[in-house]
Amino acid sequence: MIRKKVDTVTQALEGIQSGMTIMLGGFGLCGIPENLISALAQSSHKNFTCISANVGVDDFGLGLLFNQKKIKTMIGSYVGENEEFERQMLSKEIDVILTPMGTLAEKCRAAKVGIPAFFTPAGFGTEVAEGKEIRAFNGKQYLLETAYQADFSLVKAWKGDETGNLIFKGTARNFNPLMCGAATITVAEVEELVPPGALDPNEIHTPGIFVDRIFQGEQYEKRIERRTVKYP
Amino acid sequence: MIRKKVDTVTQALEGIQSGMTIMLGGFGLCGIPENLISALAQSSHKNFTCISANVGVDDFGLGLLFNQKKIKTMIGSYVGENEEFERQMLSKEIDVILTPMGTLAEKCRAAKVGIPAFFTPAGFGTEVAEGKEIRAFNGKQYLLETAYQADFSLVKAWKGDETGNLIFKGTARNFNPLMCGAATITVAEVEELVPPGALDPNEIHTPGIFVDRIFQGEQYEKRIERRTVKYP
Amino acid sequence: MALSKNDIAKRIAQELRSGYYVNLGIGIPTLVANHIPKNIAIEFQSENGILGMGPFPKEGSEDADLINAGKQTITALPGASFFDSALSFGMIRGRHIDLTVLGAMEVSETGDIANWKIPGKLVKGMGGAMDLVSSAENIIVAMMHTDPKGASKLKTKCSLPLTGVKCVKRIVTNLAVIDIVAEGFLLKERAPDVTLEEIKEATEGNLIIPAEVPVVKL
Amino acid sequence: MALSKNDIAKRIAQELRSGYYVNLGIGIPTLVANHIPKNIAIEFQSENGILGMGPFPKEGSEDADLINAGKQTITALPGASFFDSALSFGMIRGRHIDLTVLGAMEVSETGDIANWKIPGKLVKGMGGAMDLVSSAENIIVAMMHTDPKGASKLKTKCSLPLTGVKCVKRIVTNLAVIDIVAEGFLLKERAPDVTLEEIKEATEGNLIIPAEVPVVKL
Repeated sequence: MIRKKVDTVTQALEGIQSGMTIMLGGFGLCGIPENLISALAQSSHKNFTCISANVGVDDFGLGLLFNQKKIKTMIGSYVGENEEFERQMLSKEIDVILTPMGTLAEKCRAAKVGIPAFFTPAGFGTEVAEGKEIRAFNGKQYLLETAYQADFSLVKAWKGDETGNLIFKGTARNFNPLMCGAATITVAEVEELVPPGALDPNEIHTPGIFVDRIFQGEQYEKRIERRTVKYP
Repeated sequence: MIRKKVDTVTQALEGIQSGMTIMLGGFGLCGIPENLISALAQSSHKNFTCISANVGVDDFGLGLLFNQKKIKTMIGSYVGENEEFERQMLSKEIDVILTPMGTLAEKCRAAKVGIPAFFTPAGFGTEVAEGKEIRAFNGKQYLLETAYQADFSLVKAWKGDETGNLIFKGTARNFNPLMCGAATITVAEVEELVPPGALDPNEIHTPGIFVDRIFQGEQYEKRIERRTVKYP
Repeated sequence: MALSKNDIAKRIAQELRSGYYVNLGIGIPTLVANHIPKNIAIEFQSENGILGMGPFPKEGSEDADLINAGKQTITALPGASFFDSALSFGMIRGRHIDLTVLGAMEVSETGDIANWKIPGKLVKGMGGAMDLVSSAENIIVAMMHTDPKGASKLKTKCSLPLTGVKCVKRIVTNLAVIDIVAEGFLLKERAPDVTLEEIKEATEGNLIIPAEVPVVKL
Repeated sequence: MALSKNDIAKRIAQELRSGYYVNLGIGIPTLVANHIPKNIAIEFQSENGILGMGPFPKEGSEDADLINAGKQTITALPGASFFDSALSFGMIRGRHIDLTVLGAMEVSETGDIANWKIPGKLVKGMGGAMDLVSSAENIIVAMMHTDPKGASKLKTKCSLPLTGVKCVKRIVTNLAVIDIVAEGFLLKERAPDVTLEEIKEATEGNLIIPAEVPVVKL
């Protein structure tokens, strides 16, 4: 069997260079690759183009990268909740490309599975459609969207084995499986790294072929963005 | 919660009419909806267009439908192993449309997820490309393929709950999840039907939203097409 | 008496039918979940990857790995399932969701909706809204009839950047229930003690007032 | 002495590198699995939905839900995973498979391959072959050098309907190991006791014979 385990987050990020395009899994602060983001924030590299649904909060998630001015272009879908990001966007220090969330998901998946382009209805008649090919199928209008191209995918799973197989938990799955295999190199951090054979092959969400490096994160804060409870 | 359970295979097939387009899950005889196929073979309806990877064998799987002359058009990928099918094909009693298997899978998935068309490299430069739009992306040539349109999807899962959630087993998964939700009505038969909540929400392969009717099959032969063993 | 936000949600809850898969947007739409009629079997989808979403958790049982699209902690009901964002938006784009309820800044008399961007103001992004409005067959907008300055949000033509075109089927506001028909805004119901004149006054687009306009029943 | 089918498989097994995900077609390619070099870590994918495919099961432990693309019963090794056909062909189309070995009826000197249809004969369909050859970056064809009637299967141009164009990188036959290069078929190795003349005779397309042509080592 093929083993993908690396021992440190430094090894996991080997080859990352300034100017690269990096996909990052997660929705809000849920399912984000915490250890990889921290290491990237502390690295000497910068000018990244990042593809991620959201932009974190001021002191966590992608916020750590914005604080270190690591990102020059942000491709995302909903970019609220982060003041430093907003400051950089308003002062035009960074470029921001906004994409319908389902289109973002499908563009990642397309890159993963070798589909160069597909049609989607999202954004027809809006500024998202500007410059894109429009075509009708069965009387409905669609835009042509193309697959992303990225150098690194950084994802986070719940459990993984040394061959790179991944299992996600709850809504922390989100964009993570779609980004696995969507970039030249996919790095997965997991809460629990188990030996090959410890995961039921029927329950694996992402087969190891889509993962190049895997490691167990040193620690997980798993911060809750909006703790909401039912009042008794 | 929304319940999808029906009690009999007759209820499961309610609304099927002659001339309809029907998707059937399975690869070879693995993961085929045995009970639904039997009931369809015994029904009074005919002239179906069937979409399925293969055509079964003479006395099992889709073979039962060919024996009853139920199919007028077969859309599939590999159509060996069935003499009655071959006879009907050679005598032009049926139309046969052959599709690369990955394209067939993606056309089902596209129908399921509301993608009307996508580009794929499979078949470029071959007769499969005839009449299709060709376009280059990043220097490589691709064909435009469109989503299937079907009236019924008949699939088979290992376990299911009454809300329609499905879990498949081993390589019996194949086309089944892709056909769920790809037709107007999706009918799933399962080996074991459990109450809602009995399946771990993290382990569900196909959420119940993609399934309209579910029932536990009366019996499963699960015939092995090519029993091959390691000689001791 | 105009409807409260809670009343708007209560009225929209009357649109629920047994067997509906429902996606609720942030704001007033979220409140719809508090008013599900008895004996109605529905399931809520949240586009970040859950079907069968339940109420907020009890204090102490919040799970960081279990949130809704508004990033709030939630619970999963029996029969729930988790999935990735491609399959989640596949449910939306593939028209498997039976009812979508969302807020809006403006709706036009042709059913266009604007709810994601105000030029010159901070843009937060469209999130899943464009996928939802371009695909759903049954979209109800929940919003106030006018903006805080008193300007109508029911326009002849949207002035703000669009989220989607010709997609809204029904609008429930603090003043009225209105359907989008070929000729414009068709007044279906009015809030208690709100006059037809007040509704007409608050509606910029073409308002069609039938002979009988019943009062909203809550 | 020409290579046996087993020898062809043995020679192709030398192309395996640690870390390779490999898809083996039906026929001679299947035999490659019997000759994996020691200390090489590879995994086999079967396009019907398994990665980490193991050998045939012991008698009595066959599982109808566990087959390969040739519909034979198989086993799953530790670290294996199961998945649907869209993800499976996603592995193929997305170029995640490192080596694809398949049989052919004809290969042209430009790397075109025909292996699915003989006009006038019964057509069984292309199955996954078109997906494989249109996507794989590293395709080795395993076949006999000539057909049963003695006609060359290494052609100037394929006469049969194509499966894919300009995709084959290397051919291993009973007579030789041949690479596809810009000028045509480049002879890399010859079978023991097979003369260059015999290979030339059996090759219809342009055969480039370098000064040194080593004998295949098994």
